[in-house]
Amino acid sequence: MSTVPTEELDAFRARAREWLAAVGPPEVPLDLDARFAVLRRWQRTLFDAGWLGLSWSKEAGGQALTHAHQLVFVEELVRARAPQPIGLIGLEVVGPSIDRYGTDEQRRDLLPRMLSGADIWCQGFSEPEAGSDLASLRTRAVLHGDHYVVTGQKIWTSWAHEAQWCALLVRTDPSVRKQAGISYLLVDMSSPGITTRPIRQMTGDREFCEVFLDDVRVPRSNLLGRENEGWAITSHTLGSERSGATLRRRVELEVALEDALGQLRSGGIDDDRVRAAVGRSHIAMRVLDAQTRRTTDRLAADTGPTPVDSVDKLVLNEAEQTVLAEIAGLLGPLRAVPGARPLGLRSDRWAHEHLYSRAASIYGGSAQVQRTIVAERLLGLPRG
Amino acid sequence: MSTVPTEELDAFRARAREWLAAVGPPEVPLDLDARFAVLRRWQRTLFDAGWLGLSWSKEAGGQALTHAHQLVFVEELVRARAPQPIGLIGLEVVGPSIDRYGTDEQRRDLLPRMLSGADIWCQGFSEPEAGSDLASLRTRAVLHGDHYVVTGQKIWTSWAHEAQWCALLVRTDPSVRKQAGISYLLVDMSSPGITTRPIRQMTGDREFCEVFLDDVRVPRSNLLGRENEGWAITSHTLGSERSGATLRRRVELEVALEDALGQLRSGGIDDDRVRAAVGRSHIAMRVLDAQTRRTTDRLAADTGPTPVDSVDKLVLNEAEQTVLAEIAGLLGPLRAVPGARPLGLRSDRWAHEHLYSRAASIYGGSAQVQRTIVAERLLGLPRG
Amino acid sequence: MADHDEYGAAVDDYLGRSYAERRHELLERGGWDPALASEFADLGWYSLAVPEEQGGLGVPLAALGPVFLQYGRHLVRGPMLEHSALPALVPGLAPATGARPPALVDPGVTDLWADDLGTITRRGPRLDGTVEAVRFAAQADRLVVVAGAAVCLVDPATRGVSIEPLAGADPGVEFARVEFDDVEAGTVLQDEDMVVRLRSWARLLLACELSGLARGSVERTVEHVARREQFGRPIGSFQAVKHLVADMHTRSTALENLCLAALGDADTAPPTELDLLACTAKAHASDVAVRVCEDAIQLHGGMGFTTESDVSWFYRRALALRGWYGDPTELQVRLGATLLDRIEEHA
Amino acid sequence: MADHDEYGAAVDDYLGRSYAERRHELLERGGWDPALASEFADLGWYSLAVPEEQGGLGVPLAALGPVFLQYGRHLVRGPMLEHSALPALVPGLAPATGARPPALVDPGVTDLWADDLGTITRRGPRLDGTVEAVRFAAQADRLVVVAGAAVCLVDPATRGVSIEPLAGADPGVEFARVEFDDVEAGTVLQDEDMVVRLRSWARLLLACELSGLARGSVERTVEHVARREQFGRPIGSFQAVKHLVADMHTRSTALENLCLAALGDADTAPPTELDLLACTAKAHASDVAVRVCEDAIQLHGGMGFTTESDVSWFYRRALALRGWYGDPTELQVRLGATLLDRIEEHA
Repeated sequence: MSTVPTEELDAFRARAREWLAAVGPPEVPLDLDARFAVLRRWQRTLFDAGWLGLSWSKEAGGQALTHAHQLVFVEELVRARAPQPIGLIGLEVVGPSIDRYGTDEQRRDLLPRMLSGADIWCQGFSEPEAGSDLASLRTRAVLHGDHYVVTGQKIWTSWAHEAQWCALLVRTDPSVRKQAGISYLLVDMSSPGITTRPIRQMTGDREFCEVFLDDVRVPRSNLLGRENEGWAITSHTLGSERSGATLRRRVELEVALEDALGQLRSGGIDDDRVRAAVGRSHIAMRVLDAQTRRTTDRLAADTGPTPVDSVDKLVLNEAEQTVLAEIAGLLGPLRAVPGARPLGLRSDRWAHEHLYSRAASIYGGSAQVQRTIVAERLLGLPRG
Repeated sequence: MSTVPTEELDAFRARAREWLAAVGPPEVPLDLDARFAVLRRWQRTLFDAGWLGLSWSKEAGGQALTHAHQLVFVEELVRARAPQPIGLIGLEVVGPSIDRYGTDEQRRDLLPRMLSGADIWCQGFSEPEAGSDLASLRTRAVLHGDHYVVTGQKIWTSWAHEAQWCALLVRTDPSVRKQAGISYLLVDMSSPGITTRPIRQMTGDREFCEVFLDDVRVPRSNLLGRENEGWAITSHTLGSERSGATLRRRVELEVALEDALGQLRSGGIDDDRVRAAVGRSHIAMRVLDAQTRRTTDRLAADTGPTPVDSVDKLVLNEAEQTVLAEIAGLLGPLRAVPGARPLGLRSDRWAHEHLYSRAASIYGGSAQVQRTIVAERLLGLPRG
Repeated sequence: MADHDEYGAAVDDYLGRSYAERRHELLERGGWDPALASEFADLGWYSLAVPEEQGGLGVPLAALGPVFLQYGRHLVRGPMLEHSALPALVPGLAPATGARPPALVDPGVTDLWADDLGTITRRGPRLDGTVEAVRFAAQADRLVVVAGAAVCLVDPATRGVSIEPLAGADPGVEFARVEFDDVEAGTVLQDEDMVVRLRSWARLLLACELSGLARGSVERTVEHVARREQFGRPIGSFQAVKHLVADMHTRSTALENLCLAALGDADTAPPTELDLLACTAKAHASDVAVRVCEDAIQLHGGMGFTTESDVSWFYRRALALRGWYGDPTELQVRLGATLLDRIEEHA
Repeated sequence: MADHDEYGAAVDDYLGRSYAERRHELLERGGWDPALASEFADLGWYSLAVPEEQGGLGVPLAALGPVFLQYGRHLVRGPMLEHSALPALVPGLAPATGARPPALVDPGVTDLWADDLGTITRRGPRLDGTVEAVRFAAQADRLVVVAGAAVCLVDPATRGVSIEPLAGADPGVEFARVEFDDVEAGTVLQDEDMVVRLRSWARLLLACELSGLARGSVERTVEHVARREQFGRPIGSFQAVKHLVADMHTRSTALENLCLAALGDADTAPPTELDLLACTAKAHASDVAVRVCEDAIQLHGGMGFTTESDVSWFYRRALALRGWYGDPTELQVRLGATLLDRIEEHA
């Protein structure tokens, strides 16, 4: 990242900011279907203007710039209070793995459509009985001729009910150690035998689904990488997901805190308790900011997944939960009244963001799993 | 306890209060030797006036009253800002076990001298390698004729360097499961082969010692209960220690908080932060008070040790550490200056009490051990 | 309190038998359901603490504590506080004859957010002002209005009263905005102690309800971690999980004991002491319930984050009740102020 | 910062070789030891950030951060802050020629306890007032006095200056009470920015020292739990212990990163930003260091509570430094006030 001259990045940032101001980000509807449609159009708009796949190769439909450009654009998008494109799972999680491990054909056929939003991707990793212990997954794929036949169940699959494609982890060899028998399939969601069921979260959102697979036929050519070697790709995928998500989440939180400060200023409150809450939020943000400078360095150096990622994840959890608990704590009794503006704060927004923050220590590897990784792999404590 | 009429207890309390006011509690010197001497004289004063061994039998030198009387007197002692008698380990920990498990001869020979302070007792339970895992203790006692010969090392033995007697846990049968081979010996501290070394704590206090035992001869008649059955007595001893200590500590904390409030009032501070700290301390005190009402009920019903004791211990830890951290938090930068009176608070006193509170979650079974007991024995979670 | 446990036990028994399976469906529909309110009225739950001369059972208010603990533990929705406590506390307020509850129109729900909540002013028998959030005002057939040191009874149909239902985020409660424009109060009770009693009993019973929410969360979590397997064994056999659950249980138990002790002392306490007891219980209950519920969700993993799990409902209710009649921090400040202003009472 | 790590590494190397075995003995004797101060002076540690024209190395102040991290990590006692930072920050204050440090006489160490700490007033070149606690004033050969927006240099031998040594509870520091009775200041520098810089760099370097205390505690704890056996295995193999240690490491690492990021930004920051950076780092460092040290003692069991363990010393130093130049709560309030008063700078 240090290879990109600062002036170039500054100019790129200025262009992005100017474009975003000119185009005017869309309003995001509450209704789930309407939201999906708006955000898909937004992805197309971004794609057409050349803002997606910034670090991807030209063949993949990208711009052949750097990670640094990508990070700058993410920052500007968030700062402009613009929504993310709908196909984020594809853009940040699955795409980089296909780009790295895919065949030329897979890259050529799948990646440009992923970028443009023509294909929306989802991610079929977790299962009801395989959460923290992902490698114990039980969805089976058996090769019959040139097709895998897949049966099983996935959960926490965002937008599965709207997606065209799914990155699916399956067990192709049940006879070996659990990580060893896993393969990574690219599955057309219109295949017969797939049904989805949205799950409602306590935030009211419903973008997560259960996915049921019943004798689903997947062409052998849709295997990513080699059979039974899907776990390495999974680690790569989860690594991309984590660093990308951490960096984006940092900016989102920074913007959230700015918004909250603006609302509190308009509320005109004069109370040490409010000041202390703002102070604590600011400290938590600066801690996260300092930590993500290290993440950025690692991304630029392309070190790949390391146990240090778990430290990042724990720091992010704590910052996210601190900032949003502090802000939501200022809603007082009017937290229960979404239309209220206690101390100037929008009750509905902060109650929602606060609830959402509780998931931070669960998804993408629970805090418990991260602590074990830090203790054993980073500090060398004996395995229990 | 419900059997003692309230009027009787009230009258007893009035008498105690009157006597304490009349006799005037002694000043406690900082110097350790001087302190020991003063507190031993104080024990004699209390004994002569009939305030010790309130619930013990007449034969043991006691007053044959009830636990309720004992609790009332402990409360009044603390409220009068009077020190505890020096022989507390004997009075609250070892004495009740000798009274319950001892021979007539042991009771008659040892208990009255314990009460009067003629004999000071210490407790040799923990070892350097047997802390939380007390039952792994390795101090060996081998029977030769009518004497046990004891060799080993103990630690955290309060006042060992001043004590006449020690309640010593030893391993008499190394061939069986670890709890099964433990015996409980009553050891004359003047026996050849015993040396002690005081350990300085971070509070500056030095009442804890290491005790080294090198071929120490202990008459067989000094075995408490039966050989290899010392673990049950240990549980009884630790149970008495815990409930007694919890109830006394509650009153001490209540008095400490009153003193802090008095000092803050004299400081005349007008700040919400100080108010909130006082509010949090008050809440913690009320939680502890409510919890110890249950402890008192169990003591009165003489239910014996239960896993619920671990809940009490965790609640006490948290209350103690909360109250003293909140008060000490109000010392600010002047915590480092013992002679200062920040916001009216005595810096030296509260810094000392705060440091001492950190031991609450370590001694008498660490918080980690208590949590495991609660999870496994009370909530029935599977053993790891 | 031991002699009052019978009411809690009876309520627990009924709810276990006939509320558990309807719980989610009812909660999904919001806080108000006339059929459910009638059902509870028929069971006599609302009249427990109502004086005998008004047709109630006349048990002490403290007896409602264990009952509210069960309401929390079973995630009962509806105007339980309004139906059970107001007729017991306000002379002249007859118990409900149908499902509709009285509502408590009180700007004194909070200190820090007082400007956001509104005010009521009284000149003689006339009332003016607004309270931005009142529980169950749109369903109420009587309004109990706190105006300064007076408690006024107002028929919601009186001219000048406007009540506007609001969207709410407490799954067990409906909210409305209440505005008075030169409204004639039916009855005016000048009684500062009654204002303290109203607010204190609201705090005490909400503390019990929060304590029940915490207890329910602990119970679900113990069941979950004993059953749920990862890495080839129940997650409840992992020591870090055990210790978290042990802390949840300890905090929840200590909170229950605090609530029961406060109730035991409350019936006979003078107003200042009653206020201290109630603020203490409510402050601690709010903190503990929210924290315990957060740990419960953490240990339930993704499923705890969905509306299909009870723990998500416990959590949302705890968050909504946390700030009602004092969020923990403002109550801590208030307690500290009271204690520091006191003349030292001990020798 | 990467290019400044060399100084931290050199200091670490020296201390590891020749301070570790003297550490307890030195700490037992208090904060001041002329021989030790001379030793560090001879090593050139005090002159790192002193301008080259005054005989120093002239490296940026930020380079002291990694060095102070090592001072904390190795439990170094003595007037490190005074010796290293004051001559680098105050023009005209020559570096020490012997062991005796300059001292910083500043009533601005705190807001909430301002009344307890005292004040200094200045009329022209004359100073009056008292500061109840000044680090190393009794050992100092020069006093750097903050009086309002001015920084004054005072010879402690000047008529009207009285310095009274005090008992102290920071094992690494000596305190004294300083009183000025119509004292003539030698040099008066009217420079509000310099006052901000003095206090900010004190905060930043104390934050680094606290960060080092936390790091040292983590290191001792990792060693201890890997070695100490209970129930037949190292306690570090118990999951609850592992998770506690993982949190200690995570917090300590995040604090280090915060300190290094703040130092990186500080050299070029204008006064208001510098103040924000410094208050943020100090507030967080105080919180984290105390908490990590408490966990370290907990995991060391009884032995952690004795003066024979390093962790007890880490803890007492962390507690003493916590409130110096702002305890966490007062800094949080101060940060919030600054941020809320700001005009929004982002579009």
